[in-house]
Amino acid sequence: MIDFQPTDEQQLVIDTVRDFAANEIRPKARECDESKQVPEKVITLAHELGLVANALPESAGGGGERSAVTGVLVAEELAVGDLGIALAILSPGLCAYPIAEFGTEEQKKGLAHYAGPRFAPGSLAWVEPRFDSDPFRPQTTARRDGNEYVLDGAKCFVPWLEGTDTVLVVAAQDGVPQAFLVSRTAAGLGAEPERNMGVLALPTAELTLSGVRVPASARLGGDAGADLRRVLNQGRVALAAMAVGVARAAFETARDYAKERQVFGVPVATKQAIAFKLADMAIEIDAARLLAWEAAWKLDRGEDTTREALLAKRQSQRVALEVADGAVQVFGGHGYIRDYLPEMHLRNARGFTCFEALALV
Amino acid sequence: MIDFQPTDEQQLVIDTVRDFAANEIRPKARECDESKQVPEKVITLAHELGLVANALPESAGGGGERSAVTGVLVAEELAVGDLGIALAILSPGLCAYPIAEFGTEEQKKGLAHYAGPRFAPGSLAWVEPRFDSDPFRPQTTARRDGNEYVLDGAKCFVPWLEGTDTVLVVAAQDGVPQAFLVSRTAAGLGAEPERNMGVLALPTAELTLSGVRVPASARLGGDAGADLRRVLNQGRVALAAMAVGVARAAFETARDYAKERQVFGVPVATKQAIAFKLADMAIEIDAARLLAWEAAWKLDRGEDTTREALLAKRQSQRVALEVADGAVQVFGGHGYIRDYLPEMHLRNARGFTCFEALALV
Amino acid sequence: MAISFDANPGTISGRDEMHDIAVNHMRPWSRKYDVQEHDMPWEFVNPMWDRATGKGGLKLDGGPGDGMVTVCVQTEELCWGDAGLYLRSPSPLLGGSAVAAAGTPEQREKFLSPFRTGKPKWGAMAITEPQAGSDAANIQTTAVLDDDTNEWVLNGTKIFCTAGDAALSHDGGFVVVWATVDKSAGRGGIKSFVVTAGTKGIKVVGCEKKLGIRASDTATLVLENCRIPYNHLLGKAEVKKADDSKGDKGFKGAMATFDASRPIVAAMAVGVGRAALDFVKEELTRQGVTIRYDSPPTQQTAIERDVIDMEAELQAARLLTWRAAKMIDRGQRNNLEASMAKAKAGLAVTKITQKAVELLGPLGYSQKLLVEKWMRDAKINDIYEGTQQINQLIVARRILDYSSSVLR
Amino acid sequence: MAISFDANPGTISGRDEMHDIAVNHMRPWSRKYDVQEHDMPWEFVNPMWDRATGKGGLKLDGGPGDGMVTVCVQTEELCWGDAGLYLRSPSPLLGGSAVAAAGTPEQREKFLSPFRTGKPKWGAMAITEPQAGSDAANIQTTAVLDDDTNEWVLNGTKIFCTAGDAALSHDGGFVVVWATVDKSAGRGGIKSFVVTAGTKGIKVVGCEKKLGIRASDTATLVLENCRIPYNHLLGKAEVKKADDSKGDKGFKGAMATFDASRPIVAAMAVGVGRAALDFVKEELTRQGVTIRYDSPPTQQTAIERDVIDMEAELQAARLLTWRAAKMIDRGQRNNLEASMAKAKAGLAVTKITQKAVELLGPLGYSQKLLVEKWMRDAKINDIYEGTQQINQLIVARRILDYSSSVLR
Repeated sequence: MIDFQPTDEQQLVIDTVRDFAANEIRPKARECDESKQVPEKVITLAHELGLVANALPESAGGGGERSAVTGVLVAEELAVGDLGIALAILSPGLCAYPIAEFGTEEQKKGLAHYAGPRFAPGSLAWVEPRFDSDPFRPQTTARRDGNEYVLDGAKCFVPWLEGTDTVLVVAAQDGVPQAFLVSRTAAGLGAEPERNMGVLALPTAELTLSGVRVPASARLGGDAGADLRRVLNQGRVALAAMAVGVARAAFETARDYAKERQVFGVPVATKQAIAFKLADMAIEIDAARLLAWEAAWKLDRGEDTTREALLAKRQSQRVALEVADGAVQVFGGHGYIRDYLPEMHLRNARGFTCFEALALV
Repeated sequence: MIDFQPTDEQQLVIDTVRDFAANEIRPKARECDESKQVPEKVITLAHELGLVANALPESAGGGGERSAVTGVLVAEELAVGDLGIALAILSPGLCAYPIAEFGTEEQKKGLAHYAGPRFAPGSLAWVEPRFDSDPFRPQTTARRDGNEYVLDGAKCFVPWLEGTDTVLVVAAQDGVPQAFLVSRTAAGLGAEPERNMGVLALPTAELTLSGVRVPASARLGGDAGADLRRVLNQGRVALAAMAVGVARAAFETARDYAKERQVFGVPVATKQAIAFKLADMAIEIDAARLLAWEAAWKLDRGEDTTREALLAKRQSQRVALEVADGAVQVFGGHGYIRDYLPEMHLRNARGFTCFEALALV
Repeated sequence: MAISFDANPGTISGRDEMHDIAVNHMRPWSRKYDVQEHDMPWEFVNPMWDRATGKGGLKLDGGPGDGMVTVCVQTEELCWGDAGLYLRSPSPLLGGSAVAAAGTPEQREKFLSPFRTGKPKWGAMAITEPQAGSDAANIQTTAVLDDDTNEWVLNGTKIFCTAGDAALSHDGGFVVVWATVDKSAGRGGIKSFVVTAGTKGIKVVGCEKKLGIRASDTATLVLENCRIPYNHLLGKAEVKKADDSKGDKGFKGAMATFDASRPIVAAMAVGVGRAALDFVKEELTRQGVTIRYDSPPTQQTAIERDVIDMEAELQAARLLTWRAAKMIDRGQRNNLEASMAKAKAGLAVTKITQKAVELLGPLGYSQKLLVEKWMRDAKINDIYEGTQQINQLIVARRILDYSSSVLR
Repeated sequence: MAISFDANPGTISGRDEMHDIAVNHMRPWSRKYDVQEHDMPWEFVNPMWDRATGKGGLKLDGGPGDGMVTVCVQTEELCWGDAGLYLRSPSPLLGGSAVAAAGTPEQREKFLSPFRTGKPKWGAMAITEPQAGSDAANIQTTAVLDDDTNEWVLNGTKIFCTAGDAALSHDGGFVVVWATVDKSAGRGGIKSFVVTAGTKGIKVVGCEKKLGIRASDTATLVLENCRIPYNHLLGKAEVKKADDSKGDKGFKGAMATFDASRPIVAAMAVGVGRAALDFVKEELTRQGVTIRYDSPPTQQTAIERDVIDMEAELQAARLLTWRAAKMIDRGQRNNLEASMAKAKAGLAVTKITQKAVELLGPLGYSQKLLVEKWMRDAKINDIYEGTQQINQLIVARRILDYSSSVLR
C-alpha cells in the first residue's frame, strides 16, 4: 500500500539520530569547518549508535538490517547536523556495504573490522579530477596482468580519514566499471590532501594511481565482479537524502532567524517576501525527500534505480543549493559571515552536483 | 559614446506608435483574437504612419531611413498593442527589407509596391513544420534546373494576409540557405490556413512546396545570393523587441490591475508577494530590451550578430513567457478568462521560441 | 505501516479502468469540446454515467486505508485523458465533497443518492464572488432565515462556479452555496447551503470563456430571494462570534473542505502534466531522439536535461499529492500538506506543459496536436482552489506558526 | 544623442589600464589573501596607490558625459581581477562618494585631497547597526552637539563597515558615520559625519570572518564619546520633522548616495561574474568543448545552453548597470534604475558563478582554481548596499508609485 509513514523502528532511529545531530553534531559544525578537522569524539559516539553496523550481516557481527529506506532516513538526519561530519560517520559503509553485497567470502571476512566496537573509516574512490568526470565511465583503468590487476588513473573527493587502511577504487576494466580493494600503503598510490570550497570537516584526498598492483582477489566480488551501477545509485540516493538534510538545516536556521529578527519593528518572517520564500523552501524540501524515499524503496526491491536515483539526486541538489542560497538572503548581511551557518550550508550544498558515492545506503 | 537615449526623431516615432498602439491596436486585440481576423482598418491606419516605408530606399518611394535600432523601438511599441496585429502591420517588410538590402536591380523594382500608398502585405517562409525546425539548416530545398529553380519542402508560420501576392521562401541550395520570390499562385504551392495557440489575429499558412518552379531571376540577390543569416538575425532582433512588447503589455496590465484590485481590504499591489513579482517583471523587461537594442545597434554596424541576436531572443522570449504567466497569476481567476488580456499574452508569449523571421528590423 | 510506493491492487485496477475511459471516451473528443466551448460532451458523459451507475459501478476505493490515494490516482488518469471533460463528469464533484464532509447522514442520503441512478446529474460548489477573490471570509451573499416558513432566503452573486450550469440544469443536481448568516460575525457567520436544481430564485447568467478547460462550464450564478428548506443548511446554524486570531471553527470547518479537495486538484494537475510529458517522450522516440539517464556530462543534450527535470518535477508533485491524500485516509490533518501539494503541482505542471510546447517546436504551438491545449488546461491548476500565492500563504502560516492576522 | 554601445576611447583606455592592474597585481594574489583573511595586500595596494597618485594618475573619466559609465567599466575590470582586493583599494571608496555628493567644496578639499599624495589611505562608510539591518531609518547611533566646544559627540556601534579598519588605521583616512541628531525626528534626524583616522573615541573592535571577499576588512566600529569638529557634518544640521509619507529630504539625500553607489556595486558583480564565465569558456575551449550559437535544436548540449544563458544574463546585468550609470552622467534621477541594476546584477552573478562551479565539475569545487572563490565573492553583491529584497522593494515602490509607508 502506498504509504509515507516510517515503521516504528525507523521512527525510533529517526528520533535518535535527530537528537544526536542536534546535540552532538551541530554544535561542532562551525568549529570543524573552520579547523578543517573531524571531531573524533563525535565520530566515536556516533559509531556507538551502530548506524552502519546495523546494516551489516549478522555473520560479521552486524545487525543484518540493511535497508536503503532506513539509510536515507539516517542520512538526512545526520546531514541536518553537518554534512562533513555525517559523511565521516557513514564512511565505514563505503567499503563495508559493497563488500557485504558483492564481496567474495574471503572479502567478507573484512566486514567485522567495520562492524566492530572501534570506528573504522572506509573509503571509496569514484570521482575523477577533471571537469567532465563521468561516474558511469571512469577513466581510471584496471588491467589484468597475470594474477594481479594494475590500476592507473586519478581520483578525487576520496574520504581519507585518519585510520583509513583500505580504499575501494573504481576503475574501468575493459570499459566496465569494477571496484578494487587497495591498501593505503600500496606502491604507486599517491594521496594529496584536498582543499575544497566546502565539506571541510571531512578529510578528503586526491589519489594518483601509477601502476598500482593488487592481487586478483582484490577485485570486489572476485570473478563475478560487482554491480557498480547499483553502488553508484546507492550513493546517489544517499547523497540525495543528505542534500535534503543540508537544505533542511538551512531552512530551519533561516526560519528561526526570520521569526526572531526584527526589521522595521516586526519579525522579518511576517514579510511576504520572506514568508513565501520559506514556504517554497519547505515545499521543495518535502518534495525532494519523497523522491529520495521512492528511489530508496526501489533499491530495496533490487530493481535498477538509475533513473530514480538520478531524478532524486538532481532534484535534491538543486533544492539544497536554492534553499541554502535563500537562507543566506534571509539572514542578509549575517548570511555572509561565518558566525552564522547559512554560508556554510551554501558552500556544502554547491558540492552535490559533483559528488558521487561519498556515502551509500 | 555609450548611450541609452533614442534620438529626438526616434522619440517622436516611439511616442506616435505608442499612442497608436494604445488607441487603435489594443482596443481591437481581444476581438481580433476571438474572431481570428486582422482589423483591416487598423492596418490601413498604421500603413499611413509609414513605419515600413520609411525604412525603404528613396528610389522606391521610401524614406531611406532603414535602422535596426529604430526598428526595435517601433516593433516593441506595436507589440505592446497586440502581437498579431503588429506582425500584420510590419509584414510588408518581410519581403521589402530583404529585397532592399540584397535584391537585384530588377527585384528592387518591386519595392515600390510595398512603399506605396496602399498597404501591401509581405510574407516570408522560414520555419518548417517539424519539432526540430532549424532556421540555419532548412530542409526545404532549392535545386537549379536549367534556367529555373525547383523548390521542395514545407513551411509553417507563414504570414498569409489577404492580398499577399509574393512570398519569400527560404530553402537550402547545396546546403546553404537562400531565398526565393514565389508567387502565391505558383503551381505546386499549397497553402493551408493554420490554427495555433496564439497570435490568432495574424492569418498564417502552412505551405507545401512540391516541385515549385521559379525563374533563376527569382533568387534573392540573383547570382550573388543573399546573406540569409543576416536576415534571420534581423528577424530575431525584431522578435526579441516584440517579445519585450508582449511582456510590457502583460506587465502594465497586471500592474494596473494590482493597484485597483482590493483583497482583504487593500490593493493586492501592496502585498509583497505581488509587488516583488511586479518588480522582477519590470527589471527583466528593461534588461531584455537593452539586449535587443544592443543587437540592433550591432546589426546597424553591419557586423555578424548571430550571438547577440540569439542572446536577445532567448532572453526576451523567456521574459515574455514568465511575465505573461505572472500576469495571469496576479489576475487570479480573472487571469484565466478571456474577458481579460493576460491569458492572451500568455498564449502569444509562448510562441516566440518557435517563431523565426515573422518580422524584420 | 512502512514507507512504500506499491499501489494496492484496487488502486491499480481503478486506475486502469479510468485509463480506459480516458483513452476511449475522452481523448477522442478533446479537441471537439475545446472548440465547442461549454457544449455538453455527451460522448463522454453518457458512458461515464453508465459506468458510475452500472453494475459493479466505478471502483472509488483502492482497499483499506487507501481511499483518497485511489481517488487521486484515478483523477490523475482522467485528467491525463482530458481535464476539461473531467470537470464535466456527471458526479457531485466538489459539492459532493462538501455534503460528505459536513452533511448529516440524512443529507448525504438525500443529496448524494440520486447520483447512483437515473439520468446524468452534477453537483457544484459556489464560493467565489465578484469582489471577494481569494478572500473567502469576505463573502457578501446572505442567507436569512424566514422564521415563518422555516426557509433560508439567499441573495447574492457567485462566480467561477465549476459545473454550476450543469448542476442546475439537470434534475437531481445541486450547488453548495456559501453565504453569511451574520456579516457582523465575520468568518463565524459563513455557512454552506444546498440549492437543488429547479429551485426558484437561482439562475445561471453566463459561463466564462476561458483559456483552457473549455469543456467545463464555469458559471456565474445569481441568487434572488432564493428560498431553500431549513435542512439544506450543512452543519450548524449557530454563529460563533470569533475574534480575528482564533475561534472561527465554523469557517475553519468550511475551509477544511479544501484540505480534501486540494490533493484532488493537485492530482488533476499531475494528470495534465503527464499527458504532455508522455506525449513529448513518445514523439521524441518516434523522431529518434533518445533520453539517456546516464549520459556523459559534456554530451547531455539540452532536451535530455529538460525531459529529466520535467520527470522529476512531475513525480515530486505526484508524491506530495499522494502524501496529502494518504493523510486523509489516515484521518490526519493535512492542511499544510494539501496546500504544499496544490502549490507544487499547480506550478510544476504549468511549467511542464509550457516546456512541452517549446520542446515540440512549431508542432507544439499548433492546434493540430493537443499539447498546446494541455498547456492551456494545466494553468487552471495554478489558479483555482486557491492560487499558487494563496497556497504559499497557507504553507507559510503553518511553518511559521503564524495566524492569518499576523501573516497576510 | 543616440542609442549606442560604443565606448569612448577614454573609457576603453581606462578599462585597459585596469585590466593590466587586474592581471598583474590582483590575480597573482587572489588566493593568498583569500587564505590570509584581512591581511593587508601590499602587493596590490602599493602599485595601485602608485598609479593613482603617480604622474598621469588613474584616468577616472571616459570623456565628456561618460564619467560614471567609465567608473563602472573600470570597476568591472578590477573586480574581474579580484573583488576582495578591489575593496581594499587605497581610495576614499563609498566614504568618498558621500563626501563628493553631500560635502561643501571645502570639505571635499579637506577630506579627499590627501588621497592624491603621500602614503596609501582609505575611506569608508558606516551605516549598518547590529539591530537595524536593512532599516537605515532606525539608526541608533547618536550625534550630539556640544555647544561649548562646537563639537559633535558620537556614540554607537557600526557593523559591516567595508574598509573601516584600513580607513581608521592609516593617517589621512576617514569614515563617514551615519548618526541621528534627533531620534524623535525619525529619518529627518539622520545625518552623516566624517570621522578621520586618529580621532579619539572610535575604535575597530573586530573584522568579520566572511564567506568571500576575505581580502576586504569588514569592520565593527564602536564610537564612545567620539568628538569631531562641527564642520565634519556633511550637509545641514537643520532637522526637518517629516511625517512618514513625505518630506524626509535630509534622509532621502543621504539615501541618494546609494543611487550613485549601486551602479558601482552592480559593476563589481558583473566583474566577478565575468571572471567566472571567461574562465569557464576558456577551460571548455581547452578541453575541446565548443559553444555553438547556431546549434541544431536537438543537438544543443546542456552545457551550450548554460553558457549561452550565462552570457545573456551577464550582459543584461551589465547593460542595466551602464544605463543607471549613464543617467548619473546625464544628471537624471536614477533611483529606480540603480536598484534595478543592483538587484539584477547581484542575482544574475550569484547564479552565474554558482553555475560556473557546477560546469567545471570537481575542478570547480576545488580550491586549486579560483572559480569557487568567485562564487563566494559574488554572493556579497546580492547582499550589501541593500539586499536583493531591499532593491526589489525600491523598484516595486517606484513602479507602483507607492510610498514606503504603503509598501513595506
